[in-house]
Amino acid sequence: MSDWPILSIVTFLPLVGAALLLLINGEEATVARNSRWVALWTSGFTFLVSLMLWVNFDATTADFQFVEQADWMPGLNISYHMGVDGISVLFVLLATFLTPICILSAWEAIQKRVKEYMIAFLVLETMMVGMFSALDGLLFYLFFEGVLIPMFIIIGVWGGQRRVYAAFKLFLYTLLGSVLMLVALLAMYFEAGTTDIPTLMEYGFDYNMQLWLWLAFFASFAVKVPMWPVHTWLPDAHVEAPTAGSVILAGVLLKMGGYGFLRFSLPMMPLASETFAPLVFTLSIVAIIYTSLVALAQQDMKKLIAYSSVAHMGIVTIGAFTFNQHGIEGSIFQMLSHGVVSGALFLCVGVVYDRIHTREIDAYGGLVHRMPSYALIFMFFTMASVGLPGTGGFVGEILALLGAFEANTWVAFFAATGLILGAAYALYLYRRIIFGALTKENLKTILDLSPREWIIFAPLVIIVLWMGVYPVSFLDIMHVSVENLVNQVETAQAAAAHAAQLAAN
Amino acid sequence: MYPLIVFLPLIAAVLAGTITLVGAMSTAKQAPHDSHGHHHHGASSADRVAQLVTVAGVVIAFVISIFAFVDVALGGNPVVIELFTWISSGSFDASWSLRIDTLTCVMLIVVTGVSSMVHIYSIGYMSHDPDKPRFMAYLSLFTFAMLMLITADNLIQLFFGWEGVGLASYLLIGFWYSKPSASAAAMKAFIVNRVGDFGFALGIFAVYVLFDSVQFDVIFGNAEEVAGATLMFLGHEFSALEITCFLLFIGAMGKSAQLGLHTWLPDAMEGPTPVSALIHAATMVTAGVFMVARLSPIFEYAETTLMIVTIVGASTAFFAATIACVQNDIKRVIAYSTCSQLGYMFFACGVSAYSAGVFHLMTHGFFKALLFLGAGSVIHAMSDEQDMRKMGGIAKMVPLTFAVMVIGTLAITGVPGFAGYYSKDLILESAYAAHTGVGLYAFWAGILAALMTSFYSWRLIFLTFFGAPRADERTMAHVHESPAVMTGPLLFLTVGAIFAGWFASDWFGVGDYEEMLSFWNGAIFMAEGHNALENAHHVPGWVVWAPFVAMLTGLSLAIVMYKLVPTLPRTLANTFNGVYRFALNKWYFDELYDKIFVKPAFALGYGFWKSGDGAVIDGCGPDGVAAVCRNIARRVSAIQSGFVYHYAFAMLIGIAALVSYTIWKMG
Amino acid sequence: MVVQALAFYLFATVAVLSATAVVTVRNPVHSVLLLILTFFNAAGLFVLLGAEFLAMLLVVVYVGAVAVLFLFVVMMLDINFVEMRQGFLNYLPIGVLIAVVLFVELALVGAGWTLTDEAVAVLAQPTPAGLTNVEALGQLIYTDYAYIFQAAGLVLLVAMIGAIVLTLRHRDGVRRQKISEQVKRNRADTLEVKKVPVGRGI
Amino acid sequence: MEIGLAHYLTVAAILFTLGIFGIFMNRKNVIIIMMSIELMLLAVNINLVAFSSFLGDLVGQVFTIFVLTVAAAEAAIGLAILVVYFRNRGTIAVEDINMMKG
Amino acid sequence: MLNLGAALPEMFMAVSALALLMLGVFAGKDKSFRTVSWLAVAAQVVAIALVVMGDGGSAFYGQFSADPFAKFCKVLILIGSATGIIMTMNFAERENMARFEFPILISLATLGMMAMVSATDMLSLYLGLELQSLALYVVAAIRRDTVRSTESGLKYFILGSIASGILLYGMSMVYGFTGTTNFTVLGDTLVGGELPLGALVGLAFIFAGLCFKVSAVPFHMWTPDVYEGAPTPVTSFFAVAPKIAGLALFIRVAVGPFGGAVEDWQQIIVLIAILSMVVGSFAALRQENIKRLMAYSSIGHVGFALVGLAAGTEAGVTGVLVYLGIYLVMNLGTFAVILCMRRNDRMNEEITDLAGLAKTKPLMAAITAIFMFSMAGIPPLAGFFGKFYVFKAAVDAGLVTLAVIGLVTSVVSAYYYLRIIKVMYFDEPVEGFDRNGTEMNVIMAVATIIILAFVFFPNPLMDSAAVAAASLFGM
Repeated sequence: MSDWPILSIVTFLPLVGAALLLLINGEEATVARNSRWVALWTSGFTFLVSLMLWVNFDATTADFQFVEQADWMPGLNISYHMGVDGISVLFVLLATFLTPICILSAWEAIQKRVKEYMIAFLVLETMMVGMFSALDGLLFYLFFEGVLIPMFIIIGVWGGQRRVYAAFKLFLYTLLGSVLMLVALLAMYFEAGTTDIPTLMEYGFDYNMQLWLWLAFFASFAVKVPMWPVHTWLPDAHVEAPTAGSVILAGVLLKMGGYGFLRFSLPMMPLASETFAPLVFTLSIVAIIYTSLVALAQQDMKKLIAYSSVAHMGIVTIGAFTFNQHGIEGSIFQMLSHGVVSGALFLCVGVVYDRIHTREIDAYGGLVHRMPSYALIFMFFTMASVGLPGTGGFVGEILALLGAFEANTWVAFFAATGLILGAAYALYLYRRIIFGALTKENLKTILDLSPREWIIFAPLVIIVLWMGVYPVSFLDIMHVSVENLVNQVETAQAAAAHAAQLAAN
Repeated sequence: MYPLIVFLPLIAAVLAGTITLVGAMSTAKQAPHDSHGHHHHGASSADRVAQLVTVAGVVIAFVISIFAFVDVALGGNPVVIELFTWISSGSFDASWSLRIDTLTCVMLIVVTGVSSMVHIYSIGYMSHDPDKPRFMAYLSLFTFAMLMLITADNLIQLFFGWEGVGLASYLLIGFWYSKPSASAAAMKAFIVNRVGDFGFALGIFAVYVLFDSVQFDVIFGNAEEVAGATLMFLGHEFSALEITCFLLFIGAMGKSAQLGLHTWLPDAMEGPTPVSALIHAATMVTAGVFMVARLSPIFEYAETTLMIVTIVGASTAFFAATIACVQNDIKRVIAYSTCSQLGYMFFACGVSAYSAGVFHLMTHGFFKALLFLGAGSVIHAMSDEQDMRKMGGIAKMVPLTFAVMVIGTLAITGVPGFAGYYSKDLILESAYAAHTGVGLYAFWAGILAALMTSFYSWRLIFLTFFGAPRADERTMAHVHESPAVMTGPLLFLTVGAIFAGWFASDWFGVGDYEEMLSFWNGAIFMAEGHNALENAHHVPGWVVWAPFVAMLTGLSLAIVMYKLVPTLPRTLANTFNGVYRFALNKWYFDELYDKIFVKPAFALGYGFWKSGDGAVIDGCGPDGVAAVCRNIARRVSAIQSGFVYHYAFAMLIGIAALVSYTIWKMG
Repeated sequence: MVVQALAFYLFATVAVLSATAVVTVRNPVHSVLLLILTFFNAAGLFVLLGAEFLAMLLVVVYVGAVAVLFLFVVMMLDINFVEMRQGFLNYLPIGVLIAVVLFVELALVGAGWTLTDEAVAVLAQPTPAGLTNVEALGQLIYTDYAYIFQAAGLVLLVAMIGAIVLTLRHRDGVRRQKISEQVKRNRADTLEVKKVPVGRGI
Repeated sequence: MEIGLAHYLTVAAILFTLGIFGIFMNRKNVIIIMMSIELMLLAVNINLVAFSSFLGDLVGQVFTIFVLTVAAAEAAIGLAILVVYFRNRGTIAVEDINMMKG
Repeated sequence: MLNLGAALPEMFMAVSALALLMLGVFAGKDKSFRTVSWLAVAAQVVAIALVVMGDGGSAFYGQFSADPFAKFCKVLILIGSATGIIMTMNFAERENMARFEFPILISLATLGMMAMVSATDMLSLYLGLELQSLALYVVAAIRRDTVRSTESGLKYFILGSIASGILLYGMSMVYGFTGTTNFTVLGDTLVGGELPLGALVGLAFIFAGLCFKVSAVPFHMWTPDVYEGAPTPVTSFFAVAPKIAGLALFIRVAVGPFGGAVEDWQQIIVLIAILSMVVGSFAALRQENIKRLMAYSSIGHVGFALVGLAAGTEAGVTGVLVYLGIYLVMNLGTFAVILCMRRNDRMNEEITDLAGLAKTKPLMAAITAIFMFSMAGIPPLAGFFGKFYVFKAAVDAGLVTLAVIGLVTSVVSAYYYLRIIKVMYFDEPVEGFDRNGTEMNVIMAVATIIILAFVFFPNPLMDSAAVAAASLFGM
């Protein structure tokens, strides 16, 4: 099995599904129904195939695995190079895991242009998976940017009132960041003669160049994460996106930035990372406090969760730049769990939005009376978002903060305020929606979760619990790779320090 | 077998939760008009199953706990059961494991015992509530979390239980979710606890940085070596253990509602009364005390922090007592009483008399549960009335409740022979015997608090049970004794309230010091020179008598004010209006926090959102750039005038520029 | 030499002055006539430079064909005099300034010309001695520059096609001779005899 | 005084500048613009012939022949376009050739 | 040497154009339009074959060269013009411009372009350029009964003539100061030493003239007006073939005879590239007419292509050539879409006319969206690779600032491409368009496939572009 190109299969299988969807024709209702099923089967099967990655993954080595390399542009020394290590394999799984759930969540919510919707999602899946498994800079960029196309369409076509504004903002904002990354990639290519990621990791750029490269990459990743103050596209995009779009956005797309830091900034520009770590810390802390407070003041459910994502991703970026194993593992874990949890929260919003068609918090209240199981699920994910031990949210947060404490107590101190503020806005939201008396007329006939919705939430609940109670099964996969990364960064930093010392003498 | 103690309540909670959900879903499916306003009276079979399962779970856990106590504490066989790895990252390693030593056993008895009684009591108390299974599930969940906390073998699992009780208390306080005040109180409890957890988490990190482990064994084993180390925190160099313990203690303050982070506790009354009993007596608030005792091996090396603990504890004891004296809500009085009693426990720990602190924790567990459940019984009898100004004269109508309440009062005020007497006196003597400034402060604060304890406790009895009835006739007509399912637990707790002190006194250091040490078997550590507990046996006589005198004084005051001269309280309140209002309004803590934290947070949030994100970031960022782009676009389009001569002119400029550039470049 | 210089200054001055007038006089007919004057003087300059054939060509082709074409169109379109509009003078100064700068630069560059050895070395077609200007050019155009010559032919073809495509039109209102139709015409097609009943009219 | 190349080049430069100047300073009608273009081409021709003469190379003159040829073709096309434009619009005032802009 | 074989495709084109002219004249005017058109297309296809199979080499005494660079560009040009003629047929018949001269003029213009890209002497360059320009002036005004078409022809003519004059003036300067008009000789001269100032000033003039032909700022101003006014298929032709020819010529002049003076002209190109990208991006933001929008878009694209030229390296030229290939495909596809914007048998040119296309014609909307994303340079579509190659070359040449500015303007330009997608996908539909012609569907489909598949098979285009570029630098 291992000589199969599993990664390519996982990457391009959804495209095959999309191509199949293109062939569907006929009456509108039939097309819609068939499209849903084809998309679900495709993404489900993709997920199953991607499990092979998990099963066959060798956690004892930091090398890239399932590597595929083929000529692509031999004249430019750029190849089709795919592979995963302990850092990326879980993100691939996250993407393949969330896609079927998204498709399922759109089962009834999306009634117009179903076929196109499903195609967009499958294309999106290809882009996401490809991005996490690309081992060539250009290939990475391709997927990284390619994501924008389906996302733009998804928000723009199936989004809410201000969808046009949101879609443009998302697209142009992230594109602007990315083009700078492209320049940096080109500069690296010029310097190193290749865009091969493993080679670039070994290359060792000189310090001045690292600074510029780092800033250029930062422009892209910071927007994608998003870090304060380039986060404002996120609330708009989330609010206007259809539920599944929000899920993917929060669940996977935001992780692309964090992943980028770990894949590019840290190993390729360790010295610059060290230099700029205070900047990252500062921005992250501001993000945590600032956006948490903003979240507190929100009137719109999705906006609130969107702002909370910014705060949570602040923890991620802090963890990544601690340069120690706890911090980085915490960062990765936080990304994974946030992917599932915030995705689930958006699904929760979607559940009531499908019924009442508003995201105004004030339009709700007392839902627990009519929707007990919804209240339970929502509570569960709220608590996971708050970082309650026993849920996935806790493990990443605690590790990242621990790493931060080791790196700098100030950072840990301020970042830990997120514990308090996070609880404040999350519970405040929950209270306003779920608790209280059921007084609003239109809520009195609202229905609880349907079996389909149960099917959507069940795996999410299980995975969040699993991540919370037995996170080792995820942590073990990343240990060696993260250790390798930490060593790499430390070696480079130590060498630079040594050289500086010699120069001083 | 020991894992059963912890996990039976969890299983019970899950089962009851499932029943809840199934029931709720079927209710919700009914026509909307039915779903509210419609109350089940009596219990359905599903309710019965849920009650049975949860009660059985906790009671069995209690029984096993007794075995554990006998085996581990009395038999001297502490065990650590490792279940499986939880989090591991580099050298950071935390596993799910159960550490059962004497301290744990004492707590097990208290927690499972009180919890069992609360469970049983709830069957009766909640009989009119439609959500019985949910309530039982929450109770069991609460118990489970607390059990995880006390059996933790590392700080992370401790944190799990720590937050777990936070969650459960949140659920329980907000049990009546239709009431906005209940939801608000629940939120407040969780968030204020989070403030403590913030410190706690930082403390855990500091521990890990110091010891490279979060396992208790490793920490305790290396505490002495680390004692001299320093740690940079927030730009200052601190003695490592001091700052670590201080941070951890912030966590304890939050959970145990110490001065400053106490505001959630009185509001927690919004939950059903059995919840209050559980929170105040066995779970949740005692966690802080337990944690300090558990971590005594490191606290012992943190002199300054111990002083802080003492001061905070003593101040809380005093402060909460002042408030309790003037409150009118029966549960609020008891709540502040808890707060005050916790202060005792803390300053006991602060003077290294951990044993005394835990002792008081245990005895307090019994009599406070008794008082709360008794109060619940009163409320139950008074048709859910909680204001003592609307009670009175029901002693004869609810004789059993009256009796147990009096016994609880005797215990809490420290009447010799009753449970509270042993533990409270031991604490006060230890505080005095510490022979330190803060010890003395704690001693005197404790004496004053004891006086007030006596006063407000008796005030409660007098207002509630004696005098002319102040409730309306319909309520009075309904006053009735609670059913057996409620009174049974009361009786059990009464036994505890009477005998627990006497029974256990030797283990906790009232008697022979050596016997105490052998009982604890190393679960509690007292550093060399920290011999307050030992010295407590050799204090002057007046010190021994002082609490008793204080108690009598308080009692007398209560008698004077509420039996002999009923107008006196009003007169006093009018005379010292400022003081009265200050105490009645709980020292204005809530208002203060509202002003400096809550309101600014919302205002800041709104400001950041509209001005920060909206005006500044978007204004200068995407929207601003877009506007600039549009502006540029307009100008560029304007140049494109359509006139040939303009185009030619542009070309002329272009060619002139190119030529000029070339000539300039060539020199 | 002096004659040559005088001739140069005469031709040059008249050419420049008339060129200035071309772009400034208000009547387009005058413009065309002044343009013709400019060409004549330029032809004179060519003669001075020893390019007799080109001088002739300039007069024949430009004056004889192009300028007359201009004149023809000007007359045909019957263009009104257009008044200069407001705002014209607004950027006259900057325009003049840029033009002057450009001119000065070009003049300076031109003044810097020297006959370099490198340039002489690479000359493709040094002027052959002993041949008239016409002969020399003729020998070149049909040999080395045959490709260009052919291309020029195509350019003229395009101009022809273009001019016809754009301007030739068959107007409906205009009657043309269609000889074959006129010849084929017979009585039966054009004449119908009707009996007109008495007293009714048609 | 010797009449050198620079003299011819200067005349050419004046004519060229006048040509350009005439184009963008002209508001009257398009024909003047076309004549300005002819002036520019004339300048070029003077340049070429002068260079040819002073270099002693015939290529410049050959070039001039073709420039003249093309200029004639250009004039034909230009005037044809002008005529059809006039038929549509009824004017060839420069100010009026302004339907498309922005 | 004469070496007629090298010019076989050109000779074939010339002869076939003449033959078609005869056919058109004798077969009767308007009836023969379609036949002549198809025959012209056939002739161009044959010409492509001749180009590809030709031996190459220099001809006409060094005035002409059929090197791989010229061949590469000729193939692109021929594809562009053949497609242009195909796209015209239906349109012309509906819009009263079905005249058999049209395909002939296009063929002759194409011939001029072929001569341009093969030119290795200023004389041949000039003649090729004029042959092309004159034909284009005419086709711009070919709808002689409309003001817009004739106005665009007039503007194009006036400004084009000025540009020609400028170009010629520059050539005369170069000739006068170096003594030669031949590129090879010029290049050799340059290797020896410094260019005289006069030659460099002449080069500045030549660049100005070439900038006009490729519509680079500030010599671009004719472009929007002409694109808008000219009949749509003519615009589509304008947007591809002359632009490719112009850029090819630009490259040939810049790196051929003046390759040794890169230092002297690099900054000029950088500046022009930046201005073009900025103007192309910003001015298009406000456009409502889709043809006008495409005009600004093409100005921007020229800016991007010039980025590759600014690098002045072989890689840069390769990048430009790849860019041109991709640009050709995207533009043809896009104009095919624009030509399909017919409603009730009338052309529509406003962007808002596309509203709701995703509902009325989902496949066409999807294809258009692909074109637009590709134009915006979003990977993995072909348009991205064009940008990638030129910017890579720029970065390699140390022009990082240029690359950054260029990519930032590409973000701005993404806005208006996205706006078209927005109109198609997010807005409510207006009345649907008429049925597309089959040939339009084929063109769109082929373009889409190429754009989508380029990511998988970039090598054919890249390799041939590399060979083409190498032939320039191998001189």
